[in-house]
Amino acid sequence: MPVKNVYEARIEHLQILDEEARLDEKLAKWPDGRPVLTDAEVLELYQYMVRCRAVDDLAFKLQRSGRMGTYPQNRGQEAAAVGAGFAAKRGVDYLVPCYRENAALWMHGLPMHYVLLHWMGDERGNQIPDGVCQTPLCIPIGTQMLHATGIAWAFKMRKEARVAITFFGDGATSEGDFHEAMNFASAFQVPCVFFCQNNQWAISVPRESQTASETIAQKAVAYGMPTTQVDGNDLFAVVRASTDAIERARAGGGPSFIEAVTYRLADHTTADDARRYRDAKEVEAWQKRDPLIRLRSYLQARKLWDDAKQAALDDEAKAAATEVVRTAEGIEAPSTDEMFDYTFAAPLPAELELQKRTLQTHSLGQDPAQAGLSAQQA
Amino acid sequence: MPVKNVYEARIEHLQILDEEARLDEKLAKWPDGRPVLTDAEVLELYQYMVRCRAVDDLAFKLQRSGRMGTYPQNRGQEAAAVGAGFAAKRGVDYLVPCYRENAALWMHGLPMHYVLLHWMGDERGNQIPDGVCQTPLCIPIGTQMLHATGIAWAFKMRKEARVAITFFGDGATSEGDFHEAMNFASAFQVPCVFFCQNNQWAISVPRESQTASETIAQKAVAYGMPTTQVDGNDLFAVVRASTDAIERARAGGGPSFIEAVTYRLADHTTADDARRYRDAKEVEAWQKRDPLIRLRSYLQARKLWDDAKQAALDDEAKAAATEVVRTAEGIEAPSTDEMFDYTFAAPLPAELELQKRTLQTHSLGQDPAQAGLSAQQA
Amino acid sequence: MPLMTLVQAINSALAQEMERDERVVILGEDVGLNGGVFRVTDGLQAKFGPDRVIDTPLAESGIMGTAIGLAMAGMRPIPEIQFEGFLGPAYDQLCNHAARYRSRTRGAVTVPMTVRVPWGGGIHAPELHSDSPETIYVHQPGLKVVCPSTPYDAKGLLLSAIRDPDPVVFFEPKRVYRSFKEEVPEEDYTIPIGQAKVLTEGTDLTLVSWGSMVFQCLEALDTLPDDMSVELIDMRSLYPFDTDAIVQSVEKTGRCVIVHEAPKTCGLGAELATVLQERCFLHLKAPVQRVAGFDVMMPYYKLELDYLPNAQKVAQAVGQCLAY
Amino acid sequence: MPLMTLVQAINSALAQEMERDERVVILGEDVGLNGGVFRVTDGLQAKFGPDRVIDTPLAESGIMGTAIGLAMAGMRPIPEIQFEGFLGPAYDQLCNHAARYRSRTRGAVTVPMTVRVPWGGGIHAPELHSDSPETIYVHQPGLKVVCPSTPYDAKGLLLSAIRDPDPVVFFEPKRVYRSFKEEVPEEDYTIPIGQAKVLTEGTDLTLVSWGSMVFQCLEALDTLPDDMSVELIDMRSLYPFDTDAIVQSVEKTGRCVIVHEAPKTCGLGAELATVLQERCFLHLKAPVQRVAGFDVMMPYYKLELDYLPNAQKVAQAVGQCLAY
Ligand SMILES: Cc1ncc(C[n+]2csc(CCOP(=O)(O)OP(=O)(O)O)c2C)c(N)n1
Ligand SMILES: Cc1ncc(C[n+]2csc(CCOP(=O)(O)OP(=O)(O)O)c2C)c(N)n1
Ligand SMILES: [Mg+2]
Ligand SMILES: [Mg+2]
Repeated sequence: MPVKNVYEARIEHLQILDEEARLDEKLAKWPDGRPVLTDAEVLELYQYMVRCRAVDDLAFKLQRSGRMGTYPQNRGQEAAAVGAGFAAKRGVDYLVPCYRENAALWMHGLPMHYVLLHWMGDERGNQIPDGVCQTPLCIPIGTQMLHATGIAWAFKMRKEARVAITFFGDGATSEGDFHEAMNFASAFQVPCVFFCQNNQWAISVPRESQTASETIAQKAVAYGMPTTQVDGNDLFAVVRASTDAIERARAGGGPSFIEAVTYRLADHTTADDARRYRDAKEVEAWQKRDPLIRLRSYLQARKLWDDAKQAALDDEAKAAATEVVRTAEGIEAPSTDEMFDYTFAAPLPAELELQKRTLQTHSLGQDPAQAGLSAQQA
Repeated sequence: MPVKNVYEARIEHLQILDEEARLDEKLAKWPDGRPVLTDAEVLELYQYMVRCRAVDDLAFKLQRSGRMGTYPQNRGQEAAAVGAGFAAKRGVDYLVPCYRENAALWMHGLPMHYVLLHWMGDERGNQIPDGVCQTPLCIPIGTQMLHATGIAWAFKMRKEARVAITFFGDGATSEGDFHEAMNFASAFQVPCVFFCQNNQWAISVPRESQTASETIAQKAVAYGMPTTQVDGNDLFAVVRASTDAIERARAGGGPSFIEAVTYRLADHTTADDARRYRDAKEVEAWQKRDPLIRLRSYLQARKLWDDAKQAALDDEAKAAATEVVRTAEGIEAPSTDEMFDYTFAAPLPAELELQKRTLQTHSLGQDPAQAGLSAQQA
Repeated sequence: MPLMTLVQAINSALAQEMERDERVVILGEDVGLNGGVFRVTDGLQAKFGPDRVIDTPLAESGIMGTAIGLAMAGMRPIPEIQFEGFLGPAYDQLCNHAARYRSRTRGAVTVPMTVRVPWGGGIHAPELHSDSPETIYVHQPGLKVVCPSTPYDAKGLLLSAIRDPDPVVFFEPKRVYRSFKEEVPEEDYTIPIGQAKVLTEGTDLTLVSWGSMVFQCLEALDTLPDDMSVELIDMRSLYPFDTDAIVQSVEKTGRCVIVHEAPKTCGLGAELATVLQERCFLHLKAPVQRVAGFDVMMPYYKLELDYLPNAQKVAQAVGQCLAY
Repeated sequence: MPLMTLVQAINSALAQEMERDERVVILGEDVGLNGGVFRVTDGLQAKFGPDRVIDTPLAESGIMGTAIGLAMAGMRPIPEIQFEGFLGPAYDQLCNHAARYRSRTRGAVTVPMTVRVPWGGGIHAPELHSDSPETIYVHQPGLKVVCPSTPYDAKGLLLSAIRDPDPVVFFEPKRVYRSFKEEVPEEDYTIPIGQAKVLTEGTDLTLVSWGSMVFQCLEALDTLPDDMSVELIDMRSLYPFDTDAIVQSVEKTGRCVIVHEAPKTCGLGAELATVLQERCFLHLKAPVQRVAGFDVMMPYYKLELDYLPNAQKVAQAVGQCLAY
């Protein structure tokens, strides 16, 4: 047969809790009948999302009042972050984030004020505590997936039943490093999950202009990697797909790709004004699909939630957020020494030690003895 | 429907002249009944391939006798190069090669000795003559496809009915730049054809280790780009697929991808010894699929060719190859000036002019006046 | 003459050249409808259309590499890299391809393009948004590198860069994008690449800088005693740089302090200092001094002002160099 | 003690350290069955298996970036980049990530890895196979850079590099990979990063170099009149470099010539010259001189010997510097 098919691919889209908050009962259960999420879990995750949003809102205000630098809001993407975070095992699996999945980082043990500290221009916000398995926020787009691949590879080499999960946006899939990370991960079958938050925009560039592919999910076809598209504002779908991918990886089944279709409800960052480039109507339509609203409707319909509970939660969340900010702002300013001390492990090279001690780069301003000038010259 | 298909892809493999040199009569004709290749064309291309192989063989010997540096043989891949070169319009379409498609470059007007000159360590081998539409051989792997995309983009901007076709190996598809070139080409629908010579090896790394995808062709799925796999040792299949892709691009249909499945019959380069890493049996099997043998069988079966003609052609090809070598070797050594003169368009920056004139970088060795030293200092 | 900020001057040069030369196209991330994250290309897409002011996918090597192709095929592309830190992914295309095509094809294939890059620290930006990587591009044969510090120079140098037959890296000191306005002619004018500018004349010491550090130097001058006569030179072009200008000045003053943001070790300051000791050896009354960034990662913004040279450090170095 | 070439010494260090430390893995293009295109990793895959000596896909950023991940997760990866020219695509991962992780996480995340890179010209290789890009990595805070010129130094420095808690770029002067053998101990020994080596002592002039240029310097010494007493220093480590060694020498000799392959402008020679004029100003009897590559693209091989500094040029510079 001179024309024959040598390959076929099909991309599925998974939705369990639809826009009207109706649950697909069948998909909400694993094949063995266990629920993908128990009521208690849904309740817990919902409250978590609300608390995260409260910090997000407050962070925005902090920036506006000049108490923090640029900040990228997570608003609208909480179900994706929380769902993936829930699917990964805290203290075991490794999170390799971008900057729009605060909720997952916090769930996995990063003190909440760390993220604020980062955006306050303080590296100590990246000083991941011992036992917290994650890398710091990554500002250069698309670069961290290679690190995730390497981390997962180390797990495989050491035969540890651990998985790395890395987060990135739709825009990040255009970078060459994304391609190389996907290819390495698949070629070496490492336990890595690639979780794309397709929030439809990369600053001002819409998803359709970013790439001509019909879906982001199909990019994994290039690497022969299992891939799926999920409704990223549907907590159930995210948890199910992420759990599938993570547990397959843990069991030695190699990497997977997940495209979570979601939306960035806020500006790109506080330095951005999205009204310049996107339609109010589009934003409005997505407001209605806000994952918090959807989950609340679901819980209320199931009588697990009511307005009074919500009011109490909102108050509590606001208070907690204020406390997070207080903690971040209460940390004393970093000392200049920090700038030097972490350039290399101690001891520092002599020249750097001299720069640190004298806070000078010009040799006349440096300690004469150290600068190699004899007394007579100094 | 909570699980729905959002995308489907299918990769076809095209073969017209099979391993036994049997022609698929139907596919050997375009839908309108015209032949993909007339007998005269097949004869011409066959002779061309033989002549190219003669130069290739001689180049190998040149290296072995110390008259040339490292050289990458094209042996076994002539049908792919000649077929794609034939499909592109000389003087109109732009070739953006790697280093294993000499035949295509020569067909499009590059004097044959240029390629030898290049491998003799002489930049003048890259000094593409006016009117020859191609870029020079590209040694850094995977980098030239972006240039092809840019060239094609310029054609589109200026509304010229021209196409860029870029060649690269299976290994090159692993580089990030490949990904970015494919994505840009598709996002902007530029008239560019990506022609991958999958010769099964990237130096010592076999195709299966290079990437976990079942085919190379499916990599184009990531960009929503039309893609096909062809038997790269089948001149008819290569011409048909390339013509399709090039003419679609010319008509405004955007970029395409072609995976030509072929085999590197020789070592990677003259600096390589493939016996270290690949099985003699594998090579033997592919020897039988040598595109020159297949085409000759076809022509002989059709009584268009015989042993006498072959003997005459071999003699002629050898003589011509010797002439090409003579031309390359007859070119006088480059002058040191060349090193400087093409760093920038004239006039050179003063410091560079000084380096050129004095052939020195140390200021004491440079012309004192120019070096800014007063007479008394010099 | 209208008053313009650096941003406005660059925008005006771009608009003017696009008007004049239809081969000029702008491409980069968010340069279109959004006008660039610093609004440098504001309004240009509305004026010239999305085929000439092009929002690209998020891929710097892609931007640089396709710009090379465009240039090879006769266009005059102006790729924008959103922040200097993101030149990293484009390093290979810029240094190993754009810079070399003319030489490796002995003039047959050339790459006339201008790479615009917001550059330098001091704006409270996140990581990799405040670096000063000029040295590595100056070190790369085949590239020209400019870094104007004022609106007037920016327009004149940008027009030269776009019309240059070779690739030019155009660094824009973002810290002074909007910090002041000055008179900038509406009409077309160019400033030749390779010429420094003497900002203040002096006889005792030569102060050399570029980019936003020029303003730290100016501030330092204000704090110096009146009897110190300092000549301040803004390099403006980093490759080729104006050897004559600094040599002439140092032959006169015998002392020199060089100020730059980039880490000290192997910064461009080292090259300038070396050239000065090579060419003005017998004139030098003190070692050429550098006031530069420390040899550490550009810190996040809480410490960025501790990292960056400032007027006080410059003044101190000047004082010590004069006292040597 | 066995006699070894540079290639053998590196191979022996790799084998020894893989034996000693199971966290060590090698990854790169063709490093496995093929033993690397220079056979530096020959036999290692046979010995340690394909899970520790790993052939990767053809992607340098991928090699560097996954090596970073491996290092972060507790391994001690040794990525090989096949030729220094192909560091280009890995530039971003190396300089913007590997070099910065310790600092940006205040020590929480570190990247102990050794990037092995065949380096330099003189072997008649194709384009982008003969560059000398050390300066840009020396300029990058957070990286250590070494470039041994002899088998003995190579083994000792490589073992130091692998055990270093931070990323080290290990440049291997391929021109002398096999040019001679010397005695190299079988046992484990290290040479501290940051120490230069005095090859010949002298009192009239200090000659400073690294990599294969050291041998051009040695050759030059042979041609000099007997009454010229030259001290030759092999830097070995390029960052941190041994300031004390060169300062002490130049305080004694008062004259210095620095020799390197990389283009002159903004090469490491400029940094060393600047440090010398800063620190030995009153001792200098002549300007510090550089004999370096020209500020042009490393030419294809017909002209590479015209590009590269050689013994004759070095001798001439030494003579002129002494006559100053
Ligand atoms: C390598 C690099 N290039 C450019 C930027 C500037 N930049 C910051 S965020 C962004 C868009 C990111 O889009 P996406 O990946 O979709 O993530 P999102 O912000 O939408 O979550 C850009 C271009 C960057 N940070 N890094
Ligand atoms: C960027 C880069 N990395 C590494 C190399 C070294 N190298 C030269 S050819 C080659 C293999 C290329 O394989 P492929 O793309 O399949 O082309 P082929 O040689 O098989 O035609 C490698 C690794 C290079 N030239 N460029
Ligand atoms: Mg996005
Ligand atoms: Mg191949």
